Amino acid sequence: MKPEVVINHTELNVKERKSPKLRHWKAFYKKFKRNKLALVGGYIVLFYILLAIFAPLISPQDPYEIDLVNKLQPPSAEHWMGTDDKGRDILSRLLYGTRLSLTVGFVSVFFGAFIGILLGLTAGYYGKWIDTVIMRIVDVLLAFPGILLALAIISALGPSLINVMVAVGVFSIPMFARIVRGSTLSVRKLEYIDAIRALGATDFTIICKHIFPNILSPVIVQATLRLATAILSAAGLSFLGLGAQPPSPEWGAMLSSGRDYLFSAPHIALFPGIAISTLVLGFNIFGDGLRDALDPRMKK
Amino acid sequence: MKQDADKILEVKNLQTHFFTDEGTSKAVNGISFSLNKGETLGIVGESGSGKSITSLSLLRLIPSPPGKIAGGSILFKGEDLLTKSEKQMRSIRGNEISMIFQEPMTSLNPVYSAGEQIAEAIRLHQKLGKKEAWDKAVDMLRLVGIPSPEKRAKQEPHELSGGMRQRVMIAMALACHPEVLIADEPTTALDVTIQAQILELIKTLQKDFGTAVILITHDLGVVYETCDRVAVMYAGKIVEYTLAKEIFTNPKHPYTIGLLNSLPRLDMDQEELTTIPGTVPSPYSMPKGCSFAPRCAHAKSICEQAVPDLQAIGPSTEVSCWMFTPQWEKAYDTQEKVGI
Amino acid sequence: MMGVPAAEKKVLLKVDQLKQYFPIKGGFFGRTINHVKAVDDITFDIKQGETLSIVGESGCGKSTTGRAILRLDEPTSGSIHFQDKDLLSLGKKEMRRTRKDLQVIFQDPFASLNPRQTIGKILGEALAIQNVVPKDKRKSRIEELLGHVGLRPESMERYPHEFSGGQRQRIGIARALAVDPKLIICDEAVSALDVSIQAQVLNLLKSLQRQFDLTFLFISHDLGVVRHISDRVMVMYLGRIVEIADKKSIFEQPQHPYTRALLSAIPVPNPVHERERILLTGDVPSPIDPPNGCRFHTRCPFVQDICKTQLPELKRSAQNHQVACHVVS
Amino acid sequence: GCATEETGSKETVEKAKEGGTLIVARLSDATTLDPHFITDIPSANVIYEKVYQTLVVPDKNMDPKPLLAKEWKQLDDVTWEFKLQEGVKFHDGAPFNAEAVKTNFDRILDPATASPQAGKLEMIKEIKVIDETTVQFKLKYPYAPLLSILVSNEGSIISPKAIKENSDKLGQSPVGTGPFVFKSWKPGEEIALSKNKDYWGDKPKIDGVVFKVVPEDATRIAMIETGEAHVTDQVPVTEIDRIEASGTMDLYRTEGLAVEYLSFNVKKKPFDDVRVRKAVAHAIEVDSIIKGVYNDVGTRANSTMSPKVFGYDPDIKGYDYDINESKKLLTEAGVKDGLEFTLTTSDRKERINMAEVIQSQLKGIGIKVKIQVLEYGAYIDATAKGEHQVSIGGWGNATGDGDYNQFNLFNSKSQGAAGNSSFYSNPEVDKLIENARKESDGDKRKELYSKAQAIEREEVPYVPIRNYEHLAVYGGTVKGLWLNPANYLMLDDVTVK
Amino acid sequence: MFVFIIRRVLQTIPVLLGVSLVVFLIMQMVPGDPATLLAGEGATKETIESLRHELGLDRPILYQYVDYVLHAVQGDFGESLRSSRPVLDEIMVRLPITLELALASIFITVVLGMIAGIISATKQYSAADISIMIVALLGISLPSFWLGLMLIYFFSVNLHLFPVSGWGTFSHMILPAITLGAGGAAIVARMTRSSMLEVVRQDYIRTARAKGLKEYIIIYKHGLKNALIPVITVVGLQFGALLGGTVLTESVFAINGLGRLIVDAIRTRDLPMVQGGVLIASVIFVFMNLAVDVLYRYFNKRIDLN
Ligand SMILES: Nc1ncnc2c1ncn2[C@@H]1O[C@H](COP(=O)(O)OP(=O)(O)OP(=O)(O)O)[C@@H](O)[C@H]1O
Ligand SMILES: Nc1ncnc2c1ncn2[C@@H]1O[C@H](COP(=O)(O)OP(=O)(O)OP(=O)(O)O)[C@@H](O)[C@H]1O
Ligand SMILES: [Mg+2]
Ligand SMILES: [Mg+2]
Repeated sequence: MKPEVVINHTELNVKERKSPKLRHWKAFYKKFKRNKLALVGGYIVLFYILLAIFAPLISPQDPYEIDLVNKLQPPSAEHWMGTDDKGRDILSRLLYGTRLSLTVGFVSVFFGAFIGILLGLTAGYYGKWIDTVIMRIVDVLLAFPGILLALAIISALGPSLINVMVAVGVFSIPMFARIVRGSTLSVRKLEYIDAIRALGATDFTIICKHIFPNILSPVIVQATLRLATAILSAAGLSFLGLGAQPPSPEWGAMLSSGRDYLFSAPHIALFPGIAISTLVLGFNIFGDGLRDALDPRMKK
Repeated sequence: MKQDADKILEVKNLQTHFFTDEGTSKAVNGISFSLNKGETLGIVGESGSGKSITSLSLLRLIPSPPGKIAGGSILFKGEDLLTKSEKQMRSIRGNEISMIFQEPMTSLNPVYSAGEQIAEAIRLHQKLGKKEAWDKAVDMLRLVGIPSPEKRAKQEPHELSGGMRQRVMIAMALACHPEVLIADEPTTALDVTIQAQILELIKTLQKDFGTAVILITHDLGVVYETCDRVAVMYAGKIVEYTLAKEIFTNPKHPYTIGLLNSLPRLDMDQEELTTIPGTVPSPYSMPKGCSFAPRCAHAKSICEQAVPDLQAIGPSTEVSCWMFTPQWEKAYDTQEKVGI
Repeated sequence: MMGVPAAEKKVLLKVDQLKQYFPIKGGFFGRTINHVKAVDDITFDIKQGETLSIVGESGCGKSTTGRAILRLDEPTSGSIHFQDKDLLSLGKKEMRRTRKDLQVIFQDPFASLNPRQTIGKILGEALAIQNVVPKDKRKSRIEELLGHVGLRPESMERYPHEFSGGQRQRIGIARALAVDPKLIICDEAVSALDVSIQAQVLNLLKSLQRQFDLTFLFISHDLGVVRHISDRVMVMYLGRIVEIADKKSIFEQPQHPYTRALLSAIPVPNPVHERERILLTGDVPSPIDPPNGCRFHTRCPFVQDICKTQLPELKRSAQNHQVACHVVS
Repeated sequence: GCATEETGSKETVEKAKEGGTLIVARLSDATTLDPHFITDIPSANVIYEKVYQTLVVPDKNMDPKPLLAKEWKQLDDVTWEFKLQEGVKFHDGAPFNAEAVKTNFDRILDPATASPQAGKLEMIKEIKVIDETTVQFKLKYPYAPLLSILVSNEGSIISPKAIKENSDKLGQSPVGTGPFVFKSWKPGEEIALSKNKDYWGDKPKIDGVVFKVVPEDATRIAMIETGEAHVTDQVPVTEIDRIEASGTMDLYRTEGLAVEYLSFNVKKKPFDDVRVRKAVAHAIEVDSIIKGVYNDVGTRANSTMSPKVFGYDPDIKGYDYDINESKKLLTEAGVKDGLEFTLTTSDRKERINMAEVIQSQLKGIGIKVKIQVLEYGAYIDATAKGEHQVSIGGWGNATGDGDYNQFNLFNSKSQGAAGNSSFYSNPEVDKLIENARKESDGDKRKELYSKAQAIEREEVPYVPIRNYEHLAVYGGTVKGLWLNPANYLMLDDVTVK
Repeated sequence: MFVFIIRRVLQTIPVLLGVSLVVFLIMQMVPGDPATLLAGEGATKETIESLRHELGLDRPILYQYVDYVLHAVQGDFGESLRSSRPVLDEIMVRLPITLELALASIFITVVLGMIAGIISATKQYSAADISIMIVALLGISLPSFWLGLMLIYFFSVNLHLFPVSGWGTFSHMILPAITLGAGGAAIVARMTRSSMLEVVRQDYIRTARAKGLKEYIIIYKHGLKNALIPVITVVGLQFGALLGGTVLTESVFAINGLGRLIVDAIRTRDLPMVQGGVLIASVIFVFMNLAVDVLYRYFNKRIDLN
């Protein structure tokens, strides 16, 4: 390997630099911005996050207000997306549901990532039998069909949004553990890790300060992609009747309640379906864009 | 340089640019040289000086986008390769002009056996059957000194050592008896003892087939031992173009001199090496004048204002430096030099 | 260097019968079925203030030796005495403290700095880990260090990718210097650099050595560089030392056939110095199954029967010159 | 079943076409086909009055009619005598006679058999064979609803030969006397029956029946729509409009025997206070639940017994929707600062919907309801252990007799898993229920049940919500189908084109 | 290679033990008692108790587990608590169906995904590329049960092209396989595309060009085989996800598969059935992964077998 990037020291002016961190992010953003599709994904995600934050302000109606007289209304001026089987305003429910679905996504992925990272870092850094044991445990998790794991967890703990998050989180652990372990193995081989070890740093310092930040970008990418999966999984669990507790307007639950009216009142399933799909789509292309922007090899 | 009837390849003012987000990188910025039948031309220069891009340009293999041959001409046996169709180029590549790449480890396809990869080129250009091509491939392996070539031909690259892989590359390149062989740092990744074997091999084969060779390297020692003529590149340009022996006894360009002085010598003890201060300029922000001027101890203001042309200053020597021009005497000294 | 008799100098590091075998897992239960004998029983020492170079072909165990000394990998057996302390018997904590005296500079200037830390952070961390200077003085110490390696103080705020290869290597050197080490292991510290930059770094290393009375273990495969920087040279082949001698002695009277081939293989841009080249045939055998007897016998032009069965010992052949060869001795 | 009576009768007039296989799409597979071990109606539905027959059979109003028994009379308080049909043969050729009847009841009562249904027949002391076609049931104590037990699935008569030869296999391959012969069972997929060519009565008009397992509601309906299946008897109420609008599907509706209710755990605060229970009962607008959640499938329930069940008292009414009364009661009970409770339900869609509507109704008077949906197994567990505060439950009735409701839901002995999820206990009610069991005079029994129901209404351990109505969807080619009130598909007269 | 396979097979033993222990523990934790559920409505305490005894549920928990494992090792997975049929028999009825479904979907996943991916990669930034990638993204984002019901609605109910439910014939397989395979196909398409684009940048592709080979030979001969390596891994992982996904698809299309069996068994707390089902599913998963690894190693010789 030979130096490719040769920057003339003298040309870099001290004045024009502010915070080095900031420039780092700016460069990243510049690269990311160039990927139009990824940007669209980012905007979709941002859009939903805003919806979630401002749901109470922009919801036209009370999402919980049951009005059995006006149930199953098709979209109209009053109910832009119609009403559901209990006469609740679907738009309002969707808006409130954004919070739940995003929370499910974020919390479960965070949970899965946290444990996955912990396992992956330990396995990758220490290697040997620790690695073997951890990876076998991960294998068990992986071999255990995910939906069954979820079923089991939810049967054990009762169906609630929190348990859905736990369940969905648990089955993203193996993914994270594997990715983190892989990256840890490759980062651990880097010379600067040896250099810092040669300086006498403790394992803890090395893992936290040097390995962790450098495995973060694949983890972030994986997390955005996992977010999409998590939202879909939660919806799948709702379909099996294991999801959020009524009357909470979780999207998967809404979608699944709409399946009874798939033929008679398709709008009930359609709108949550579109919401899920677009959000998942958003996360997916956002994640892809992140990957490209964070991947040094993809600089073009 | 004097006109030569044996001239097989002539490059004139070749320019290859990369259009990237950071800007335009003039990786090869107007270079001219020529190659005679059977001779070996060395191209030396530091990393990033444009050696590989030059060689890839010759075969029109520049990754595009972002790269593009922006100008000049490449006359191969009198015809300009830049005007040829892609199909015509394909019949030239691997057949009349072949190439050995810098990285023997990654330049072979990991999923096909060595023999297959050699035979592929033979079948393509010599229209031989599967069997004949294979036999020929085995012959080629034997020729490049691989023991028990029948067995080795069936092995895949990962089963071969670095030296052997490079020999497979050479066999592949020479399989169709090309008239020009471009070897891009064929030994950089190898150990000295293996390097010696490979260079020896190229020399022998060159003699046997009468192939003209362009040998790209950053090792001046290799040039000295293998080449007839040499072009020294700096920042996308040829700064000195001369006979190989000449460059060691009588270097002209300040950069060439600096380079030679930077080398730790095996024949004498030095307490301190002479260095060239500073670093190579970024390809995205080349100085206006001579690209070596910021590091040149002799630079005058003229050096920073205009790019010197490559000019003949002797029967077989061309240099691109204001020092060897009539303007030099009139030019003013520049301000103090920058260090690192 | 030759001016001071070697005997008068204190031995700083003594490596004794060092072996480093890397297990190869296999078989039904992932048992160890074989070993890569990366370093196989080597003994040498380094004296205070000198530069010992290790040369040899790729994979012969140069880096492994360096890493074993630093205990970046735990050696299989042998002992390493540093200033009369047996490094291999030190506890984890004590070893961390001792690391202050042993530093390393790696080959790859791009991989050896954490891309996410500024130069200031990198150096600051080095100071913090060994707590060599109090917190409030660290900044000025970093500036001082950068000065030693010829970088400007402003560099502190920059990230590694903003530097050229040569500059990065200087940062690596500054980091190694930060803890006032006694011994620095330079593993191919200049191999990745262009010649013009390489010369700058070599000069820097030499001047720092003089300035701080440093001891270098210099690993390289570039004999030109080795000749320039070393006091003594150790030639390795397939995990073993084949020759170890003073620089002058080894370059002028190489004894081992491998050393001779190695020296002759270097292309030299020197019109007056024509040499006869000893061309070797074949490739380096695998360290998993090294050949019996002399490791070099498969490629040796002077091979004899004894070489195929008996491992030659490292024997003194002249003052400050040891060689392991049946034919020569 | 007055509403749809025509469906059945009209078709019998028309000359029905014979042949063809009826395909029934159903939610789940049977667990076993041994009537002595079956504990759920969906399993029983496969064989009941199809492969197996009972001594007496209920008609559309759940009145017992002769089947394998030609006639019967009660000799005294504890002795019943049955005259059996002659010339009936089991599918395996064994003759049907008094001995066969005895063998069956002996088997179910034998502790070694470990039949989960043994408890229901626990009052039988002995079966006495009088002659080939006469059999006597001797009871331990007077038990009036005996016939209602005999009409139900547990009363199915299995071939004595099969019982003797391979009792263990009966769960997989039933052998009875019915109009259909068991053909095959692919677990999880389908069960096939074929026409019994030697049937002793009127032979069925179709060649066979296949029960296919199709768990997804929408898929089942789609199958009827495309003609892939002919009938499904598990119809989501949400599909009614679509089915009725469809040209290819028809809907069959019949009143059922089951009821749905809210059950208070009277052992737990604040529902140990009858005023709180009453307050909640007053605050639930039942009619809007039946219309809004159930699409008017089923009727408002006044008691935890459906009107079709013996012992139902039409004079007993449910609580009015009266918010003021409700508030007043709450104040009296001292829970002015807002009542809060958890409503537990199983994961059945309609029940969840009901829970949501109740939640919204109670919110109107400031009662905060938290809904807890439990997966069925967990739900059963929670309610059986009394971990719930209020739950939504339902009680089926396979016999059509009031005892089945009263004893299981209200008797102290039935607390928990046996049915009394309110953990209600009132010695007076216990006594009434137990006496009604023994009373053989129908009118007196009714009186006893009326008394019990009146007390139960006052003490409100349950808030009755809905009387079931059973639905079946069938394709246009199917004629002559009916469901009995216990939700059994009756196929005697069915034809498929 | 052989030793590698044997070793991996042996390594599955602790994994399977782990799986069975997890299943067992979870089923112990899950509220709900199989005996109560089996006894049905209105069962008395006595009935339930005797049923518990009958089913052996009154034995100490550890004893139950060890007993189970000891029997399972001998191939005896016990009897279903519910149907009292041997668990293995019940599983063997469903296993082929689920495997067929999974394989059909994997087929769709691989064929559709790779073709789309290759077209996309070779025509980078063309209209075809962009539309394929958009469809692929949609494929990932559609909840599979929704897709399934929609397919039924359009292709079965409206167009009468395919049967709504069941299994056995080719036409039965199409909709479920698409439902199950769509997400995977999308992932594979994207993976193939990026992997192809990555491979095309490799040095050996340049070597192939320097030989004068035609572009399509370069892509298909030199590119594809190498690009497949990461795709195989994805397909392997996808197969795992697919096994989990069968539950929903089987339920929508009324396919009598293993997924549904397990879910039903969980709902009825039929422990031996859950154990057996999950173990078999895990075995399939593990072996599928092994197959993937073997393939991976076959394609990627650079990986040391050790
Ligand atoms: N794909 C590319 N995109 C942008 N710039 C490129 C690309 N390839 C090469 N360059 C630039 O072209 C210049 C010349 O590169 P080239 O590979 O020819 O150098 P070289 O002399 O062969 O160096 P080395 O000794 O390291 O092989 C460099 O500045 C490099 O940054
Ligand atoms: N961690 C390890 N596990 C297994 N084998 C190893 C390990 N580290 C090094 N080796 C092997 O040990 C041998 C010696 O390696 P080492 O890195 O010491 O060689 P080197 O002389 O430094 O070569 P180079 O000049 O290429 O750096 C090689 O065959 C290498 O493959
Ligand atoms: Mg190059
Ligand atoms: Mg090394």
